Amino acid sequence: MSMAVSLHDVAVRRRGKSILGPITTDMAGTGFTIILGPNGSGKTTFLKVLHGVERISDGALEWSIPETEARQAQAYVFQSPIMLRRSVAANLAYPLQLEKLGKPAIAKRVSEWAQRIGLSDALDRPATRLSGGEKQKLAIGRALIRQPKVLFLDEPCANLDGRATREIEALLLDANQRGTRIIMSTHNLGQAKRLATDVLFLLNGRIHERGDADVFFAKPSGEESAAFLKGDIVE
Amino acid sequence: MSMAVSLHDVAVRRRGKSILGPITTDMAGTGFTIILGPNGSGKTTFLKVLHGVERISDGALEWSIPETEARQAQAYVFQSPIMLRRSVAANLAYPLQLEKLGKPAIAKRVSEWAQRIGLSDALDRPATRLSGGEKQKLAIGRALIRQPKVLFLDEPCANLDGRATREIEALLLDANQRGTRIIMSTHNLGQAKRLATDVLFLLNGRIHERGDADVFFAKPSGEESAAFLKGDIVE
Amino acid sequence: MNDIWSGIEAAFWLVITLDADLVDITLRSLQVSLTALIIASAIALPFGTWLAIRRFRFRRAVIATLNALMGLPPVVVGLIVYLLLSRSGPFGVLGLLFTPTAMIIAQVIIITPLIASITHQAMRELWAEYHDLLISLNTSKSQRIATLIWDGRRTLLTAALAGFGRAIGEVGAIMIVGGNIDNATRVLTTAIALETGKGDFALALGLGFVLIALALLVNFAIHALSRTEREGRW
Amino acid sequence: MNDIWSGIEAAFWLVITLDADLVDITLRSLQVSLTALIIASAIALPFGTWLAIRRFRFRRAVIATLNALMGLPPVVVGLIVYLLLSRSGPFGVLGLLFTPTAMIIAQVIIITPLIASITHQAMRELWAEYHDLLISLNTSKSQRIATLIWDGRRTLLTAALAGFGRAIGEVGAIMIVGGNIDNATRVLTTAIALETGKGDFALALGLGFVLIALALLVNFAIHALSRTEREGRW
Amino acid sequence: GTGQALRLGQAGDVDAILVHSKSAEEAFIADGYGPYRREIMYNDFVFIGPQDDPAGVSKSGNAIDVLTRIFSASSRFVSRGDESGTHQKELALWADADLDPNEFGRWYNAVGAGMGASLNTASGLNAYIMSDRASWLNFGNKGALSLLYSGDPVLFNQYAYLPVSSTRHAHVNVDASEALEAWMTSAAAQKLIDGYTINGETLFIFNAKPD
Ligand SMILES: Nc1ncnc2c1ncn2[C@@H]1O[C@H](COP(=O)(O)OP(=O)(O)OP(=O)(O)O)[C@@H](O)[C@H]1O
Ligand SMILES: Nc1ncnc2c1ncn2[C@@H]1O[C@H](COP(=O)(O)OP(=O)(O)OP(=O)(O)O)[C@@H](O)[C@H]1O
Ligand SMILES: [Mg+2]
Ligand SMILES: [Mg+2]
Repeated sequence: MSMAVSLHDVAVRRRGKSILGPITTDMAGTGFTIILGPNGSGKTTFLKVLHGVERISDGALEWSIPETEARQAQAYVFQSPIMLRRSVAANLAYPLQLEKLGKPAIAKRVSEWAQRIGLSDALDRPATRLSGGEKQKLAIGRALIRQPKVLFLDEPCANLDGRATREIEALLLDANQRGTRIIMSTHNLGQAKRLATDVLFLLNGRIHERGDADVFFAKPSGEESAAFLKGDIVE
Repeated sequence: MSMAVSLHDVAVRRRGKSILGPITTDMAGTGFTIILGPNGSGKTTFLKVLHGVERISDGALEWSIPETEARQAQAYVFQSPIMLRRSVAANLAYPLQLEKLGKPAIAKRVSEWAQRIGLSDALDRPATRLSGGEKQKLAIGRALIRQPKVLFLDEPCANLDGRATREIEALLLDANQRGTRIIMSTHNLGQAKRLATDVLFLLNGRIHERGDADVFFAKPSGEESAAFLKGDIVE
Repeated sequence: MNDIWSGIEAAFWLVITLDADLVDITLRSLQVSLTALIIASAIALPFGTWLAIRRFRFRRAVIATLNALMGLPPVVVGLIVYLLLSRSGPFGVLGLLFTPTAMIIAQVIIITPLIASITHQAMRELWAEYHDLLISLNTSKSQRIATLIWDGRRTLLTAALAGFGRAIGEVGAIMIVGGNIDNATRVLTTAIALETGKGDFALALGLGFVLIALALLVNFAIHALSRTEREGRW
Repeated sequence: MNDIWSGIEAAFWLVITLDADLVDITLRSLQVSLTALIIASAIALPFGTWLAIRRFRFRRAVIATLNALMGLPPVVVGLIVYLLLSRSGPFGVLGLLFTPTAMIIAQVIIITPLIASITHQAMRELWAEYHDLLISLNTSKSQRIATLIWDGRRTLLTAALAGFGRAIGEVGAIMIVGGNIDNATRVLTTAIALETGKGDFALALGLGFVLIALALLVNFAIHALSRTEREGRW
Repeated sequence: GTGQALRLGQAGDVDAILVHSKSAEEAFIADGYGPYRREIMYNDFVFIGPQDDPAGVSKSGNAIDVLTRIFSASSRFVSRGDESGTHQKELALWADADLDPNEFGRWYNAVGAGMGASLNTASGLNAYIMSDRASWLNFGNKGALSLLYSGDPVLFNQYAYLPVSSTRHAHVNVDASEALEAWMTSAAAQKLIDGYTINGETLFIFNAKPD
């Protein structure tokens, strides 16, 4: 079962200032969408709107399946990781506890995922005391542990070293291959090229360009996206 | 006047676990030192120890000038930016207010630096509502506004887009040329190569290798540093 | 000043000799206040937390009212409870007037708004931190409340202790609904009021110091217990 | 129940006719409690904040004691203040007994620990957030305290309102040090206690409802004022 | 109560006191806190109880009889229990009846409170209580209670005026205290006191001897 979402004239305004939209678009399929755009262009806001944690001021957003089901099947990795004030293990277990899984099943999944994200040694440590990169890994593990149908990631590798980045990328590609729809923002163009099946380029809160990854990276149609890819000034 | 710091058997332990050290080293001169190392290797802890915000469990740290003077002449950009619950302008003004500068002087410096970090349009916005990248830029501006003699930065460009990264790099190089000693951690090897005069490679809380940037990047002496530079597994 | 000294002396002798009456009223004080605290916390902690996570039309008005209710004059609470429980009142048949139960009811009414207000304030910060995550994980209202209370339990200590403090030191309401009946509803505070009325300030102060010592004891015990949890902030 | 209705009726008539006595004691209540609140806040806000930012040997003990002091029984506070201010006491020459000043002193003692405790709890979170930055900027102790109080002013509202609530509803202490003297130290709560003693429940309740209305008014006013600051969390 | 008033006088926090407990007053003077006591007026104590009067108090011949009937019926009784003038009077009466409240069962409630609060308790418990007439007549929460017995001369309750000694407390405002005493013993005061009625009942009888 694939989930699709369609946005119609969605806009977000805060304090009278428009920070996103109006955006009209569809996201379907099982691809790996990368959101690109300069700082403050609205990537985080766009991801949060899709996920339903950011209130929209205008327009409508609709999932192809009933809303409660849609929400249950999603997970999100926030730009600055949110740690529960508990141990690493308890953070990983939390989403499973919400689903009322049995204790042994939870323990098994937790140790499995701690392994995958490389935090097996840290299970008893308070999550709030982890290093920046460790927090990001934990947040990614906690999002993947429920095996979501749709996964949103907001610059998940910003604080990761080379090895961790590659390991996380492998995890994400693996999940994607198993059918998880991934929508992710990043400033790391190399990463974007490695992962994306399609790209969405945001500028000033609007979708400026959208297309298949190959095409976008080879020959961006807009001037601004081309400049952005070159790391140039984008106004 | 140049400031030097010497560490003698400095160690940091938390909950019985050693997370840094023992480290014995000197940092002098006016160079641009880049701290490298995998996630959890102790980069943040090391920077905080140097700056004096992390309590050391063992050993001694000494500045070449009296401590109060040394502390007054430093600034720090934290890995996850700490925003005062005030407007962007008030955040920039805060360090200057502490020094009891006159209002007009403050206003001038604030608008100047807002310009440099590209947040002129955001001066009245609450700092806590900025986007991830905007927060990082603000934190960097707030650190530079007092024109410190020593500047610590902990992955300051992790959430910045290409253009902002280059602009910040230019600001940092400029400050360094004017005599500010910079000690910065990053996971972006490209950035490290662009900026470093010397490199310090941390592993498991210890200094594993240290040397001039040219030499380090061209021919790292340790196996682990070589592997790290290739993005390989480092244990 | 002499009186204060003789008060301390009186407290000393009361405690040293383990005066039977004193033990009796002290235990009753503890029983009434701790029961009231438990009931009030069971109401106020979830309610205060709920207020922190819920946005609704009259939220600000509810919060302002709650804050105002912290100023409920104990005498008025006592009166209303008296009227409700009195023979001619709606709950008269229960025969609760002038029993410890009546005193507990009055204290619950007095301390619940206080605990709920402090809880609400403490939980707002934690909710701001957890908001996105808990919404993202599609938690139910009650799961959110439970998570916040659990992870914020250390900060909620102040709320509970403020409630306990207010309960253990309160006299106006329990005097009216309890009646300060010897061997039945006399507690430390009503005994203090009685001795004050008699002009026996030394004994009154002595009982007062016992009460303060009791409050200190309870607080230190709770702090010591919460310390056995591992150190540091989560 | 009838009594409660006649209480509401009494409150209605008292307010409608702007009864001169009522206006007088209401204003005195406000004056005493607000003055006590201002003085107590001036002590407790910096002190509670200081406790949040300072690590020292007996920190936990001080905090536990402060929390325990929230349970200071008003009657005991009243007694001690009485003994200190009494003619034969150390401050007798000041002639403060049975004046509003004496009542303010007693209330300050009662509400300062409450405000300080809540402040401490609220400021701990903010300090955890600001800690590294303020240390890094090499701020002085007083600059840290000032910054925390200013940036946390919205959360400190609850602390101040809890203190106000406790002060405005308090009767045990001010009865002893103020003496409930007509036209001099009679306030709403002591008047309520007086009417209760007379068994005039309607009037007592009426005054009680006026008091509650007053507390509501003050709270709504403060909330409205703090709302004029721009919306949202900082 | 009387005890607290005496304490205020001892400390010199008031210039004069008006109380009703002869033995305590005499001790106050013997200890030098006041130069003399002057009787001003008296009222009387009355027995209050449930309208249906289960102990049959209204049929009593004298105060002792009232207490004996309450004791025999073990009817609920509320005692001030605060060593006030009223409480001491009540204890003296029990002693006269050869009964010891310390041995009474749960029907005897020593509430340790002022007259008003005790009356509220009695009203809530529907119990017997001894009160001074003024408090009873002023009392608003009568509930099912009514006045059942009064009139025995042993129930008379003398109020006395005691100025606070100015040799002990130099700051005492003697002029004001004397002026008040003069007024309280004057014909004008007599008229006011004797003329003060509630529901047509006289509460106090002026008995100050003129200078
Ligand atoms: N609540 C708010 N009030 C006012 N402005 C807001 C609010 N939330 C976001 N903004 C502004 O909206 C713009 C878009 O923010 P958003 O976080 O979506 O950017 P982004 O693309 O994720 O940037 P970055 O790459 O820096 O993370 C920013 O300029 C931000 O300052
Ligand atoms: N207070 C603490 N208690 C326990 N462990 C801690 C504490 N602070 C840090 N650590 C641990 O010490 C190690 C070093 O942390 P540090 O933050 O210095 O790493 P880092 O090199 O900055 O990593 P990153 O690149 O992920 O930011 C980590 O494994 C971290 O979990
Ligand atoms: Mg973002
Ligand atoms: Mg780090």
